[in-house]
Amino acid sequence: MSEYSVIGKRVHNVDGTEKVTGSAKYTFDVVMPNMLYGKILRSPYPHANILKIDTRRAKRLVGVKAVVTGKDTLGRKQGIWRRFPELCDEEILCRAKVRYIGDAVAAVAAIDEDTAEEALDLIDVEYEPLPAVFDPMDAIKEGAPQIHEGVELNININRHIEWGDVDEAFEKCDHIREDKFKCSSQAHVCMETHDAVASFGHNGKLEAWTSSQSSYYIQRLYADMLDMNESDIRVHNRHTGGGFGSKFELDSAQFCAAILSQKLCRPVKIVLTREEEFTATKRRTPMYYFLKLGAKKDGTMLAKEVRVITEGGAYTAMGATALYLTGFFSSFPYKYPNYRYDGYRVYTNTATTSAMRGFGAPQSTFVGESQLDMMADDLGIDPVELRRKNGMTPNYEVPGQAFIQSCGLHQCLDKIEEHIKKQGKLPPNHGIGVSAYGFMSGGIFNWFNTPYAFSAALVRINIDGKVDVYTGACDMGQGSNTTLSMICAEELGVRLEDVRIFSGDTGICPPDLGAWGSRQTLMSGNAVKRAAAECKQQLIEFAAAKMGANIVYDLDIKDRWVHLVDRPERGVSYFDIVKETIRGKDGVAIMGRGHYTPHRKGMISPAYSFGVQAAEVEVDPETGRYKLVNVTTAHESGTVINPLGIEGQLEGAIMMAGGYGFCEDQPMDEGKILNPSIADYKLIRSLDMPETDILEIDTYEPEGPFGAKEAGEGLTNPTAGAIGNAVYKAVGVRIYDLPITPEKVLKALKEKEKQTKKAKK
Amino acid sequence: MKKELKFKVNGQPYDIFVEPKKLLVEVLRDLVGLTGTKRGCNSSSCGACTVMLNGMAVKSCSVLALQANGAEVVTVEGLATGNKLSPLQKAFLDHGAYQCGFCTPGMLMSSTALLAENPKPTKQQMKEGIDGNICRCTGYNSIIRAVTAVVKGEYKEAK
Amino acid sequence: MKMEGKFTMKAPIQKVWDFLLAPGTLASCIPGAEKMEAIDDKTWEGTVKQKVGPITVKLGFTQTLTEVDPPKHVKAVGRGAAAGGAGTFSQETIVDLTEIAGGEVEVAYSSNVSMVGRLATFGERIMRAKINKIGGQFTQNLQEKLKSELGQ
Amino acid sequence: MIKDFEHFAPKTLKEALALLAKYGDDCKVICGGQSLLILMRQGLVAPKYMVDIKGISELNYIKDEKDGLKIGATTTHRAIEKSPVIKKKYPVLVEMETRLASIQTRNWGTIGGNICHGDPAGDPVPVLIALNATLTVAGAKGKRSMPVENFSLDYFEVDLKDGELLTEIQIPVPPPRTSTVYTKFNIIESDLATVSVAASVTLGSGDGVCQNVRIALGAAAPMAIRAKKAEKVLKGKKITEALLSEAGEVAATETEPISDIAASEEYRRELVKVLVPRMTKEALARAKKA
Repeated sequence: MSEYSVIGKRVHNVDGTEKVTGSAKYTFDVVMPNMLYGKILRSPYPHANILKIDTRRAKRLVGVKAVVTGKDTLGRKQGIWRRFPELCDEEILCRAKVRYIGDAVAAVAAIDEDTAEEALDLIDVEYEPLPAVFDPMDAIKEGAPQIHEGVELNININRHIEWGDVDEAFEKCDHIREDKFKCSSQAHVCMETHDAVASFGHNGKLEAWTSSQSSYYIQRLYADMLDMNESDIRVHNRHTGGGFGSKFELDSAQFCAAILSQKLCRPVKIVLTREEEFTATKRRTPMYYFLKLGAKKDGTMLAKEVRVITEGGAYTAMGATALYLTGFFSSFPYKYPNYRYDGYRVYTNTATTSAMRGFGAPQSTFVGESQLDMMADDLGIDPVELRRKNGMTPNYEVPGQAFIQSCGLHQCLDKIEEHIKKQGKLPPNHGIGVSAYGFMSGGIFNWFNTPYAFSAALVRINIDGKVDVYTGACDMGQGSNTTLSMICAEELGVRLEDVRIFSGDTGICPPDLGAWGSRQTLMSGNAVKRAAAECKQQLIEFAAAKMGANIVYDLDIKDRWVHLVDRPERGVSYFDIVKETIRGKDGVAIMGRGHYTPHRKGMISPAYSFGVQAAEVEVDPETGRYKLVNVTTAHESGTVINPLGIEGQLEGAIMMAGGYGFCEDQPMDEGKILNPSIADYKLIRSLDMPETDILEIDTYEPEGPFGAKEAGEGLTNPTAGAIGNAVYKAVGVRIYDLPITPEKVLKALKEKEKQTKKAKK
Repeated sequence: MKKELKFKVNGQPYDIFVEPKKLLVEVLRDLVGLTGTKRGCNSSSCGACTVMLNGMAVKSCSVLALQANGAEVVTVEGLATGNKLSPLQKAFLDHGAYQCGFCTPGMLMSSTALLAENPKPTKQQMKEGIDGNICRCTGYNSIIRAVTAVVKGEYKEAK
Repeated sequence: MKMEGKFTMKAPIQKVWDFLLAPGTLASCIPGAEKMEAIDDKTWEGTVKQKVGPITVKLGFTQTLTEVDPPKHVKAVGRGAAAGGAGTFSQETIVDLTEIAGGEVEVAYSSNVSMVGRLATFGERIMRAKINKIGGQFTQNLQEKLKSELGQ
Repeated sequence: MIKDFEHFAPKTLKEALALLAKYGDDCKVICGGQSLLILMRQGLVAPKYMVDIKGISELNYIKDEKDGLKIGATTTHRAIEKSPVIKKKYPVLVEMETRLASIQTRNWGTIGGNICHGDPAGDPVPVLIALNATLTVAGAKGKRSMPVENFSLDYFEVDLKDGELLTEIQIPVPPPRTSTVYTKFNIIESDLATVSVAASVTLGSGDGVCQNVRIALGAAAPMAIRAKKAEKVLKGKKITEALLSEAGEVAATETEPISDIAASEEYRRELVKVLVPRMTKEALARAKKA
């Protein structure tokens, strides 16, 4: 580690001081001269035709400046799967039909929020309610209401993945298990709700500030929906109050603000209420899982067959990706020689399901790791041992799919085994459950159909030696601005405080696909590293000439010192070299460009990270209530750029993924989410948070910048499975549907008691 | 009908007229112009709007602005002195006790109020102290570590 | 929200039926019903006032008999909106009469109430509890009215 | 969105009562507002007039008197939680308060406001029932008092007539060898109760016989209730495991729980069956030590 002077140091985020002093400005805080406030009217029906919208009364309200409906739009449909026009199915402002409770039908701009809200009550919408369907298992049946015209059986998309000969392999198995599971929904609950300030000038150009994970996507989708040139749209990404997968699609706040602003040539700000955030933004995909797993007596897994039906909600969104990834990650992190996946995403009259941290993998990991423990039980093999026997290893090829270079799964298993042994005999009703996982470092897919490189960066060195990084990457709190600044500083041989970063402003930054799929450390990191390297090369060329060094010597820069690698004492000040290089280049600031697009890395991702988690629970067998006692994670993410950042990602993931296993859910009644507030949507708070321990494993990923890979989403995958397995270890009951509530545990305990009594008789 | 509201924010006296329906958070953000205080929910649940009112942590979205008449309010902007951060602010930085930062002003106000009331809280009391605040990023433990460091006196000279 | 139940009473089926179909019988069983006006022989209009703790809800509503199959089956559909745009609700009540041995009639009812809008979204916990209760009262009223009317 | 209203901030009870008499149904009383403001923000409650009693200092007190504890209605939860005399003599109130919502809410919210909100899942009422507390309300016509268990009438409805205000909570001095305990069951520690149980046990002298017992349940019916039949099972008897378990079973029959997003009706009954014996046993153990 000591070879690095910046990387591997515990540093606070580059924007930390602003955040702890309250001076960080979020879109939520943006106020502009002449600005209006917008509100959105939403459908109270899960499925209905819009017969008539009368906005006259609303327009007459004093203070209302504009009311728009679908008729004021170009009537285009948008979607993030742009390569497939049939999957671009969301109008945002509905013109003829609403498909879920929360679909937008009109928007108002007024002098303040209260007036805008009052105006919503004055818009008369005549609906013709249509039969609706809420469960994908019903929606897929013959005769179910059709949600999108021409989409048979409401099947939005299906995916198939297969390798080996699954049927033949099952015949050779000594033991086969078939199990059914159900994974629930989950809300992102970003602390800053979706919001946007859109400002059209009289020149017809749009400037927008929005809380987003991908300024480039928002810019491009705006261009699609408004029929504009990308370059006439500038999207700013200020501080972003969390994203977790919810903020890289064009949302109703962004779109409605733009439509209103276009009409008025005044800035319009829309901030979604918390209720809208719960009911009218995207959410995690609920899934029905049907698993078949076959093994030899010795624990060798021969075949796995997976069928999944997902609740798609009203539109495609990123749900198609979740469908694909849940299928791929169902094989993780094991070497199944034979594997088959069939997934169906089904439209329903519910809020759209899409990307959320982990992207289908928390679901597949919960069901897969639960079933694996059941298999271990059946075969009488220790669960850790079973995982070890089948776990992925470095340089493993997932047949026809992916190539895994670095992989520290086995070291993680060893560490977790050690951790469990150290706990010794547990008190009664305690149990430790294990769950292994892997995840990608950015996706290779390009369904967005971008002609640009996946990541790009510009680095500029100014006369004083200070460095500016320009990147389209977006920091939503995960700390990418810090990680990228560190990568730049390390590559250039300067200190972190020498680097200033400009990110997510499409007006000045080269396009980058943004912060999703755990892509920024590896992909944006590589782009920044290359851009910095290009700058460094210019400095070194100049320094070599100036120093008159023998041609056999290599030059490098470390901690602002340009020197001979083999004789580090021989060198010159970085600052001096910068000044002279700029003078020597006719006064042009030193600039470097870098980009990254994965090539020849399979179909999924250029790199994967791995880990194993052990969760300890204490169950009250009389009530089913259990307490999360401790969650210990052994994980590897290649070279650690900022240890403080990784700890934060890990502990934060446990809060979110623990919540997915423990308490978070979105129960519905006829398409209506019953808990659209933080009072009713249960989130883990500080008193509920388990103790967390981290066991760091060293690996090096050749594809990553300085050997780094993802450490963001993968950590969300294991916890629900580990909790389920822990509850089983503690009291011997298995819960097949998330979340694992005390009520379900108690019910299962009573059922078990009944069965035991029966067996005794 | 607007009514007079006289109060102090971060030591600065204000004398303004507000509509009775205005919540303290709205007055602080929109009329006083201090946007450090955030709003994250509509149900007094998230704690992002926490400020100190006469030394007590309260959720400023659940207090009528007029109820703060005559009171002293401290917001996150009032924690640092000039460019000198408070011990908790420093500890939050060093322990990575924030990520997206949206809950951070509320977290800081809750922990500041906690330590003002009880300079030596137990771990359980620290957890109780921030239990009214939701953080979706950090998982809370780093916040507890930051508060612990301050309690242990690691930031004493910063005072 | 669905409520179901049945009870039996000793009375000729036609008599039970006639009463059930008498103008306003079903509507007036709604707890808190204040004003009831018959528009025609199948439609009533009225207002309902309900207080749930600090929340006072005033609903204007219309109830229509949509299926009438004498003397066995009747379906009434109600629609309403709360004053102040707080929400709308719809309600569907089905009553089935069956003659059983001994001159008794079994009255089976099911009622489904759904709400949309602000009331439904926000006051979930409060409204749900209350609606359950209103549903219970509705069926109780129906039973009591029938029994008292038919002298039982 | 909150609709605007006229705001009055009376300084005395008398002024407040006069305002209430004047504006009747069109006005609402606000104190800490921790529950009311949520409903107002949601547009469910929109009073024309608001009588803000937060500043009435004559109702803000904790008095330890000969005949018991007196708490003024505008006393904050936090004041109760931090009161040394309550901690010493009525520790169950402190235990209850520390589990009530968050510190921020307790700092501004008041005991009177909580009781008047009439939430069946509220924390104070079951404990006050177990402590045999009395409430006093004042109106234009004078004052009246009632046992706390008679105050709640239905979901979020309490026995306050137009123009009346809750003024005081009185808790009698518990008999010797009495202990009162409280627990609430929920998934998230600081959340509202899925079910809560308060139990108070008074032991007879020396013989270990349960001389008196009061059991109160929260979130198990439209309002906090007393499980009187379950009390009967235990009263005057030497407590055994079998009796405790019977009391739990009986208590479950006294409930009228609903199914909602937090739990089903059946589960709530199961919880009552488990928690009633558990808390009674706990109270018993503490009473023995007292």
